[in-house]
Amino acid sequence: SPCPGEPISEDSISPWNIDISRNGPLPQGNGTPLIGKNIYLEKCAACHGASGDGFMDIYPALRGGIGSLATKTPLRTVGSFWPSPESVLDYVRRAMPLNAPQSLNADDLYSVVSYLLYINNIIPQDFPLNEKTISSVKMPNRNGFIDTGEENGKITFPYKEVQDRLGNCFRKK
Amino acid sequence: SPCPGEPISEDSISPWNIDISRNGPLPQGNGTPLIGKNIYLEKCAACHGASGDGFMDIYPALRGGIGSLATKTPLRTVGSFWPSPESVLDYVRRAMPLNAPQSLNADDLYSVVSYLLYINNIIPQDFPLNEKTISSVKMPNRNGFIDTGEENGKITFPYKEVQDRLGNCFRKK
Amino acid sequence: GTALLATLSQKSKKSEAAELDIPSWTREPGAPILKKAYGAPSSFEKDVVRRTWTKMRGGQGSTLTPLASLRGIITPGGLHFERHHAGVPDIDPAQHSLVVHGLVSQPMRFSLDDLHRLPSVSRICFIECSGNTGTEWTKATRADVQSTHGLLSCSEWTGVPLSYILGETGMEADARWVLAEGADGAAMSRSIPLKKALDDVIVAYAQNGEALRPEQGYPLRLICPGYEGNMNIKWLRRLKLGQYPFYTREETSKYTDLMPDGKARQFSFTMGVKSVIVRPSGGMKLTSPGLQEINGLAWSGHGKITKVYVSTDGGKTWIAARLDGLILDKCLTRFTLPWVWNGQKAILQSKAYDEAGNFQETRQILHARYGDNLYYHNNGIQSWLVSETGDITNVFI
Amino acid sequence: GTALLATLSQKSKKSEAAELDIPSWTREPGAPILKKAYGAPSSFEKDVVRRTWTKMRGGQGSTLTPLASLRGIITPGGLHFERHHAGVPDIDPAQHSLVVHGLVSQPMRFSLDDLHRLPSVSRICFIECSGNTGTEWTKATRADVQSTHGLLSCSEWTGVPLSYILGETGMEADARWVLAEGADGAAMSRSIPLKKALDDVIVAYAQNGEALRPEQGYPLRLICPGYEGNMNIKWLRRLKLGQYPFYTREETSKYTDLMPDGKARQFSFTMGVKSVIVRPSGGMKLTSPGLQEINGLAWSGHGKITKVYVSTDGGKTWIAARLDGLILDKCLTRFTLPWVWNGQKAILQSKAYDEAGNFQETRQILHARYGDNLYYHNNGIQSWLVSETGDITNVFI
Ligand code: HEC
Ligand code: HEC
Ligand SMILES: [Ca+2]
Ligand SMILES: [Ca+2]
Ligand SMILES: [Ca+2]
Ligand SMILES: [Ca+2]
Ligand SMILES: [Ca+2]
Ligand SMILES: [Ca+2]
Ligand SMILES: [Co+2]
Ligand SMILES: [Co+2]
Repeated sequence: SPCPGEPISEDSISPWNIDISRNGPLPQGNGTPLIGKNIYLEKCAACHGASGDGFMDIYPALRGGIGSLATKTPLRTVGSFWPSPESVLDYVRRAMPLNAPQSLNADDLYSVVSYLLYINNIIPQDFPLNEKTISSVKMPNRNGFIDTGEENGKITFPYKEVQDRLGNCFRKK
Repeated sequence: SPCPGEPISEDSISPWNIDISRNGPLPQGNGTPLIGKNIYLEKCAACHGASGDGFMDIYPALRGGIGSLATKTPLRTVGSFWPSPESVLDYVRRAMPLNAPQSLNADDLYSVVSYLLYINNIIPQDFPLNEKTISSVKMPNRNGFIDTGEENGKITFPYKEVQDRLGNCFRKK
Repeated sequence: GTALLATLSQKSKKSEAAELDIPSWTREPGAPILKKAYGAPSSFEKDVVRRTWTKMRGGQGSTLTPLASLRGIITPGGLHFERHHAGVPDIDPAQHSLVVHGLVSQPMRFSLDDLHRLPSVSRICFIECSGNTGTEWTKATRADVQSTHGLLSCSEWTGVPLSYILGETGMEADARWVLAEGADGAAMSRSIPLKKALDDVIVAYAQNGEALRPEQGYPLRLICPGYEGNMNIKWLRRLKLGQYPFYTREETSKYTDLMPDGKARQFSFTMGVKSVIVRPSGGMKLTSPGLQEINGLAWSGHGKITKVYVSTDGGKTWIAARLDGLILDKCLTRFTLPWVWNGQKAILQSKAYDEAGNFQETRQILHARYGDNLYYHNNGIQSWLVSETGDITNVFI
Repeated sequence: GTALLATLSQKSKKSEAAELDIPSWTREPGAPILKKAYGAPSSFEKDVVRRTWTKMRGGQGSTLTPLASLRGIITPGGLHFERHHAGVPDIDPAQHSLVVHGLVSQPMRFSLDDLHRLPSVSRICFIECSGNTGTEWTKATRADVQSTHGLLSCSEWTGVPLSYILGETGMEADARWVLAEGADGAAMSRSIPLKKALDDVIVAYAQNGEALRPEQGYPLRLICPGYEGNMNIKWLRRLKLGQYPFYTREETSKYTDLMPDGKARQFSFTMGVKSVIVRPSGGMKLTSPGLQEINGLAWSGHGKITKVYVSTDGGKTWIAARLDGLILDKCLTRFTLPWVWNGQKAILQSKAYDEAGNFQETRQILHARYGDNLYYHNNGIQSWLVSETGDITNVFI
């Protein structure tokens, strides 16, 4: 092809399009802590411990630490530190379980993450976590972050340079 | 010691002080082509050939080529190209035989080099080559080199920079 | 035999009257050419290697560059520090591609060959993990500079400016952020401000002249000059343009900076101005008084280094060091200073300044300002104590 | 899979409608950290290695840098070309030293530790064997750029300026030349003008950040920026100051330039201004018309590169290329130019200019000027013929 690269449809990309965030669309699925507990015990507890307290400095604790952030021994966990449940869904979907990343289906994902929220006393054990209910989840540290503003400022596209070097392959915005 | 490096005497350096050149002192020793022939056959001929004509592109010829330099097939050898016998002594002492460099004593060195000169018809087979007679050897190509002059020009010592950085370790010239 | 660059080792004793030996390697031919079609360091340098403090957990962890043994500004590929979250994937470049989508005019996929056909740029810049020297935030914990500062390396990177790639895909007017994602088992992901992406970010396929090393993201890595190491996404497979940051784990749970009030600074990207003396440094021993070279590295994510001052008395007096060789934007800069050690106690420190007007402060001042829990982005002044015996240790000042 | 940087390989076929695969390396953890304490390239890059044309004779010969696969200006240590006359010695640095004597005030001996205590400098510069492209002097003989131009590499070198060492030993007023000698089995030796020695010559102990590689002279090498490769004496053990050149074999029988009248130019040290297109280049194949990058290297022993022109029509018309990244004194300089290949026959050439006012001429012109027998110091213009099928070959113009 005259221009390097091939057009591709968003549909084709979907197996890679795995990010989940508070500003983006959510996967369709549903789960409760009750179901999530079994998944947790089967797929997570070996590393993170039966109760989610982690293992030494090796496997992080997934519960506890709420109220510890301003102390001399802050414990940063899903419960105490993570600002939004979407980020937990995102991370667990892409990276956990460590030995088999990207192996959880959407229901299992909602289930096991709802279980993590449950053991942090954020939701009750029968809470159905899904793309609708997630907005009602209130993370304890949701207001705990201060934006440095480093990303702000004028966005400048180097028009002339790109035009010079891409020629006809330059797609005007 | 406060300054990096140790003073050393020229005497101590003598085992490393192996260079021989037309402008420097020569090793004391003596040899003739007749003696040199045996050394050559024992230590050199296996690579450079019994008659000194070398072997393919692998081992260089040590004789021949006189008069060939301005032709389409120049043959550069000790006979046709090397400008001075001191350079041959220098090179053979430091680098030959390839499998045992720096193994020849001074007499053997004078002998084997005289043999190379002999097979190029530069000296007769009973010529005693030594630090006295060497000046009478006339290499065919002794006037064959044109100095580019690249090395000429003012020699500037970066006095201030060296003084700044060596401090008391700077030895004024 | 001791490694040439491994330590300030004991000087070998010389009897000055004796004649020099002619060693075996001068009396016989050495190894043939092409013994190694791809070469390796001398066996006498076997101690100059990456090391780790990570407790064993497979691919999750980091290794440290042996800074005390390195010279100049280039880190050889084999010694570049590592930080992986799911190990080092062994990617077949023919099976790999980069997808660019989201708020673009035309989503596109680029093979390696496609990227090689696009215009390339090369630049030298450092990568520092924002956890580098985190262990030294509140006290001196580790003995040597590999352990304190070794999450730092510098390479020549070559690839395609991200702005050219976005020139091919086009962009929507509301795009503000770029999600960058790896093809490793952690699918490591970070949000990059579009402002930065269009400024100097590169989709790199080469490092120090050759293809990226597997540990550095072979076959593709995002290079975000001056930003914390983690944002230079390795094994890059996907770039997605969006209006908002993506709030990935590595910019919420991790790489945010906890302040005394329990709030955490988020999107702290740029690595601050910093420097460290690497020779002499912790764990070395000076064996005789006299002329030495004090030699170190300075760098800033904000631009070029303008000055480095060195103190040998724990910060009472400062002397301007010489900046050696290249002084480049967001790049390691080497500084040197001749020093005559008088055999007395000394405390060696360095303090760097950058062109954006930043300078390095003592750990003490930073610690007082940010509290106990910051950990990331520690750019405090490092102090090495030289004792009267010449032994050098890490001290907290 | 094909090597990432080895060739302009066939684009992998993509079915654009199908969904992307999730490869195995995304679904499982990769190799643990510190699997290699000293890293190595990906196994997919196994073809990016040094190669040789030397007929087998042990340590005497040369290997060639795979220029077509390299980017930027740094040559990784493992790929630096080799030229040895008695193989690669395996030197114990604790047993090695540098002796400086002759017309000095005080002969001295320096251990490696001594040299590390002296003030250091780092600089990036190329080393080119003056026999590089010698085979191409009168006709096009070799198929690819590794074989034609591969006796060329570029590294960051660190060490002590020779002027500082001579500052310690002092010099006699009549000193004009320095003999530099190696500790290898060839005791390789060359005469360096004292003018050069005091200008920018370095006694180097490090290369690209780490200790010199054995093939590059571990533990010490003389670096004479811009001079023919052979003068950068490896395994350096001795420097002797004298009033006259020493007329060693490598400046009489070899590395002198034979002219048509049978006279030979002697002491031709400086490598002329030169350039070569490395991508696309001989042996590669363009697989589709469209946007390409023309990418090459330019260098001069006389100083900085000022301009590089590129022709795609065998020298009829010339376009200024972009000089990429750093433009340094006596250093490789990368040039790039976007090019739309229209699927027709093309002849690619590059022509470099330096700050001393030199420029590169066609091989034909040089050949007419210097005759058949010169061989060394060939800095003619290289031509690559692109056929209508996209195959690229070496042609003599
Ligand atoms: C084989 C070991 C292992 C298994 C099994 C495992 N994890 Fe993990 N997990 C880890 C390690 C190690 C980390 C830290 C990774 C890092 O820092 O890059 C981690 C990190 C996490 C974190 C992030 C913690 C934080 O605060 O940043 C979450 C959440 C998590 N795991 C959830 C899970 C869930 C849910 C499962 C099962 C579905 C699971 N893990 C299975 C080892 C494991
Ligand atoms: C094991 C093989 C071998 C042996 C034995 C050997 N040589 Fe050589 N010789 C070579 C090779 C190979 C070269 C080329 C070396 C190079 O180019 O660096 C050479 C080069 C020379 C040259 C330089 C030729 C030129 O014109 O530049 C001379 C002179 C020479 N040898 C003399 C001798 C003498 C005298 C001996 C014996 C005392 C000897 N050689 C033994 C392999 C050998
Ligand atoms: Ca295309
Ligand atoms: Ca913001
Ligand atoms: Ca001393
Ligand atoms: Ca002269
Ligand atoms: Ca941060
Ligand atoms: Ca020459
Ligand atoms: Co990091
Ligand atoms: Co050479």
